[in-house]
Amino acid sequence: MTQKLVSRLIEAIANSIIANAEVLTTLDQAIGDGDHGANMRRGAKALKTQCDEISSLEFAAALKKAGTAIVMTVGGASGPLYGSALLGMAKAASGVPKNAKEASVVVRAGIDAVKARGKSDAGAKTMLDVLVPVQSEIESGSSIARIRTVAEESLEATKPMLAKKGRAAFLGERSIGHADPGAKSAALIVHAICDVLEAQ
Amino acid sequence: MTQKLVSRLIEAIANSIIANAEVLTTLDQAIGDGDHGANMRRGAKALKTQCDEISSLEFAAALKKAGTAIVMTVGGASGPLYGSALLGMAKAASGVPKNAKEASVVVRAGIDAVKARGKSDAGAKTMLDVLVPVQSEIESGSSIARIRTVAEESLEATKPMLAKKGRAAFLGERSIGHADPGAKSAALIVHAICDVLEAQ
Amino acid sequence: MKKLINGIDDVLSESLRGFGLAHSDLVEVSLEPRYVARKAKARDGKVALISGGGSGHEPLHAGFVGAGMLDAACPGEVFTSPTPDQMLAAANDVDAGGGILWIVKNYSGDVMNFEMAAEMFDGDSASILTNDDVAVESSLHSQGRRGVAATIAVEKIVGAAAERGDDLDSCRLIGERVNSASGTMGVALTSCTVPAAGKPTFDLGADEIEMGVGIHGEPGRRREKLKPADALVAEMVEAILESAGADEGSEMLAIVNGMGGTPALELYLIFDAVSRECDARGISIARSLVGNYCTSLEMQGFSLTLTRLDGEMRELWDAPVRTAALHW
Amino acid sequence: MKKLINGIDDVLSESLRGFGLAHSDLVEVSLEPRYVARKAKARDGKVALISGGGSGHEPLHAGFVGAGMLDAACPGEVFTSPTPDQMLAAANDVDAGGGILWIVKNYSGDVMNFEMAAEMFDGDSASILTNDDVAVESSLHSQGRRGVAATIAVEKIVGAAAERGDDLDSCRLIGERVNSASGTMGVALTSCTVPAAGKPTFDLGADEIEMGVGIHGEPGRRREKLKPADALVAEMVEAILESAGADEGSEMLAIVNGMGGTPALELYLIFDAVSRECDARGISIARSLVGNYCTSLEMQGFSLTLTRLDGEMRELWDAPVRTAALHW
Ligand SMILES: Nc1ncnc2c1ncn2[C@@H]1O[C@H](COP(=O)(O)OP(=O)(O)O)[C@@H](O)[C@H]1O
Ligand SMILES: Nc1ncnc2c1ncn2[C@@H]1O[C@H](COP(=O)(O)OP(=O)(O)O)[C@@H](O)[C@H]1O
Ligand SMILES: [Mg+2]
Ligand SMILES: [Mg+2]
Ligand SMILES: [Mg+2]
Ligand SMILES: [Mg+2]
Repeated sequence: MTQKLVSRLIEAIANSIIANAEVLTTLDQAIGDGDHGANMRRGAKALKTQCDEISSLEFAAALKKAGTAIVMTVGGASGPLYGSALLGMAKAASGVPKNAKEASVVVRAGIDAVKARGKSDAGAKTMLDVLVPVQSEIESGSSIARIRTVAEESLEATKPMLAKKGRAAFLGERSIGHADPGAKSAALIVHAICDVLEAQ
Repeated sequence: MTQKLVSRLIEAIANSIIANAEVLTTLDQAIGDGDHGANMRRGAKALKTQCDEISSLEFAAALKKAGTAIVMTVGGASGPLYGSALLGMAKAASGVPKNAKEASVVVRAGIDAVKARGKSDAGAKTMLDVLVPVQSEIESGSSIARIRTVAEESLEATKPMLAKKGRAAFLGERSIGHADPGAKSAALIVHAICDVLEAQ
Repeated sequence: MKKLINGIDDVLSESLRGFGLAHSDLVEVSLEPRYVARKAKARDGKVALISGGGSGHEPLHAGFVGAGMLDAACPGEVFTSPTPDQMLAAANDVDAGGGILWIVKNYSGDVMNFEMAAEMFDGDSASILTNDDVAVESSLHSQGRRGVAATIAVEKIVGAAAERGDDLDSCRLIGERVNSASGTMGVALTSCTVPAAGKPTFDLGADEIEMGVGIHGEPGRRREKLKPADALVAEMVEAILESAGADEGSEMLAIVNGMGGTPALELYLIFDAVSRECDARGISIARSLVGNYCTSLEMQGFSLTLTRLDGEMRELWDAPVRTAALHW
Repeated sequence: MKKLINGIDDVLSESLRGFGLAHSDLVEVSLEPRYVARKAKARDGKVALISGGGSGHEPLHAGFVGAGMLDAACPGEVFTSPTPDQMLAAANDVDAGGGILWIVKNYSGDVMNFEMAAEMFDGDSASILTNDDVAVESSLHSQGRRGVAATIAVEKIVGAAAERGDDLDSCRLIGERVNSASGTMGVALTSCTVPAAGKPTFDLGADEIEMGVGIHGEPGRRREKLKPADALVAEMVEAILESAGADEGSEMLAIVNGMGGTPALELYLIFDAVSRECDARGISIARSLVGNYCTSLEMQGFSLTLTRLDGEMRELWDAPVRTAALHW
């Protein structure tokens, strides 16, 4: 059961990232350094390569292995951040979460790890601006459709924001008007997870 | 008399070169290295600066001073070539040539100096392809109108030629189809001299 | 995109292998994980200096590995910070018992990856964060300034301090002193193109420049019309001195750094302008570098770094160095 | 045209002045007439090496002035050979009684101007004409091949021979030996722009290269589609060895020379490809240079030079050198 779920999640997330790598790059060219697509694709490929090995593990161990793979292959800012998210989730998880409440606790631990690693929080025009509101929806037991909507809305909401963290922060006012690349990759991941859960 | 003529010649030649520097550059960009306009302009400016001094001299001394100015300011291939032409003419001249016959002897000496300096002759797609036929016309006492026509025709005739000397020679077949920049500057000089003589 | 490459995924490995072959007297290159280490091991007890960051800034950092400067460098993908496994492997290789000093340019990716490596490393380590780029000041946001070409001054001067026997903490302190005494500002005439992206990072009009550009092509203070070299230099010197401070009589290290695509002819012309600008302010250039040191792939443009030297810093700058890119 | 300059007519003087300021420990710069001479006078009786040529190829030649290499360099306007007054003034300045050796790249302008200087110079002099560019062979015309990056090998090796006390004729002979043992071929990905011309010397399509390009942007063998680095290198090595000759077991000096606008990342990748290509042919690269040495302003592209080294040439290559651009 865990095995199938983990491998489906890896496939869905990795494929979506690979298919959208160019979109991520274009966003990062506007307000960053143009490598977010390549970075995330590298991580996605590493996950696919290690998919069998990862999905043979217990859920928490799988999260830890996936997090380590991300940390060791992605680099940039997104590598340690998404890696820390998975490692943080691994610490909080025991088995596969049995309900939204349990899931929200694990996800919150991942988000706290991102905040600690990035010394940041929602509002700085980063991936956290998608991850934090999505976690709230999970915590309040929202539907998958609602979670998708919130992911899109909060991605959209990064456009008018002034970046305070990451490379985009160096742009000051000029960061306004563009969606954050990390927020976009976070939204892609949320949708990919939703796809898998809906197909269960 | 000599003084006026020399200063008129310098003004006419230098102004024509300066006005056409871009044309020379464009031709040199096609089959050379794109500096013929700048080179010739530098020489023209030096002549204008030294115009009073040069035209205060006897004809032969004036030619020598002008040749030295060209050699010391132009550089490239055209500097030593046009410089040697003037220095060669200086050696052959005594006073201002009194007729076409005398003029043709002086001009021939200049052309011989170009051939010796450049180890070349007409037919290699260079300035000599204008200078040599023009000298023949002077030698046979042709009219100024005829000399102008020959200058234009022989310039035109460099287009289908395969370059064998100068930078254009490195192009081999690809030099075919473009007029030679040095042939163009030579034609400009011929026309400028004709202008002065016609106005006498 | 026109690049001298084979497959896009092989760019970095092939280039690193070439670097190792060309400088086999000075360095050893590990391709898995990627790092470049000194060939001649440092003496026991020396503090080991490790730097790193995204590739595309060559010779930074691998070109500064060797006696008197870095012990190892960790190159990430182009414009992407390296990963902690690289830093760990490099640290375990070059650790000589005196501890590891991480020299990190202030970008969130570099900071976080080096931080993770430091957490994983079994042994003493400390880090220096360079943040010399005065183009983008920190008031607006919380990221702080970017680390750029003054990192070279830090690596050279701290490298000499480590070589003469300074301990980890002294090395860190002198590095921070150099960083605080430095300011840098860059300008771009053209964009660079990241191989994996395949298209220019930004577009500039035929007569436009990006004043204050970052070394990854990040925007700077503003986009404007190209100005004469003297005017560019005057603005940059003003901005740097305003931030880094310099009184009349200060002795400076000046680095006129090509962004990768700028002819040397122009870089020396810029250095002439910098000299005149400093002269006019009663500031003297005691030491200088002119050339490509901290590049942005094929970008045309340059950065100017001014570091106020004290006696000790100047002495350490002058100490022998033997690397691919600096040698005296 | 985007350049870091002030007035177009001042480019060269300002750049030379900057060069002189940046390297005041090594050279002295004369602006009128223009030449760069060693700061430390050579010992009495040493053959003095003078080179020169159009500017825009920096560090060639001024960057090679100093102990162990050139005594003086005469920079002409951009891509235009210098004038005899420059060469004469330089010769009179650096003449140490051993005679002058003119090192001249084979372009009609350079040849004629140096020839005029030699005619005017009161004293012994001889000259070496470099013509290593195999892209354009001499069969078609009478100009001969172009002199390009092997000139650096000639200047370095002959510089060391002069330093050890070889006389004028021996210096000339060893220079000719180096030149004959060398072949070079270049490729351009983009054009350069001469400041005075204001527009690119040639136009290349977005996916086109000029194979066999000259260092002034002169056309080469043909215009074609960009190929992978390995394919470019294979063709160039083939062309060079065909012309310069090399048997299995030959020891080579390899110069991977950036044209001015090429990232170092790519140059090292090219060096890796060259190493593999030579390995496959049983030829070893005993010495190498990778970097910008004989450039064409901001042109992107590179040239490859291979010089078959004999024992004496290798020893002279290894002899100490102390110039702005080469130092060991
Ligand atoms: N301190 C931080 N906290 C949270 N997210 C961050 C932080 N710094 C960067 N990010 C996220 O990382 C994204 C950029 O990732 P990427 O382009 O892969 O790395 P880099 O910025 O090093 O090139 C940003 O769009 C942003 O969402
Ligand atoms: N050996 C030669 N003999 C005669 N004319 C020559 C020779 N070499 C070059 N030229 C002339 O010089 C012209 C080029 O001059 P210029 O562009 O000023 O110098 P460079 O070729 O050194 O850049 C050519 O177009 C050709 O007419
Ligand atoms: Mg990025
Ligand atoms: Mg020319
Ligand atoms: Mg990055
Ligand atoms: Mg020329």
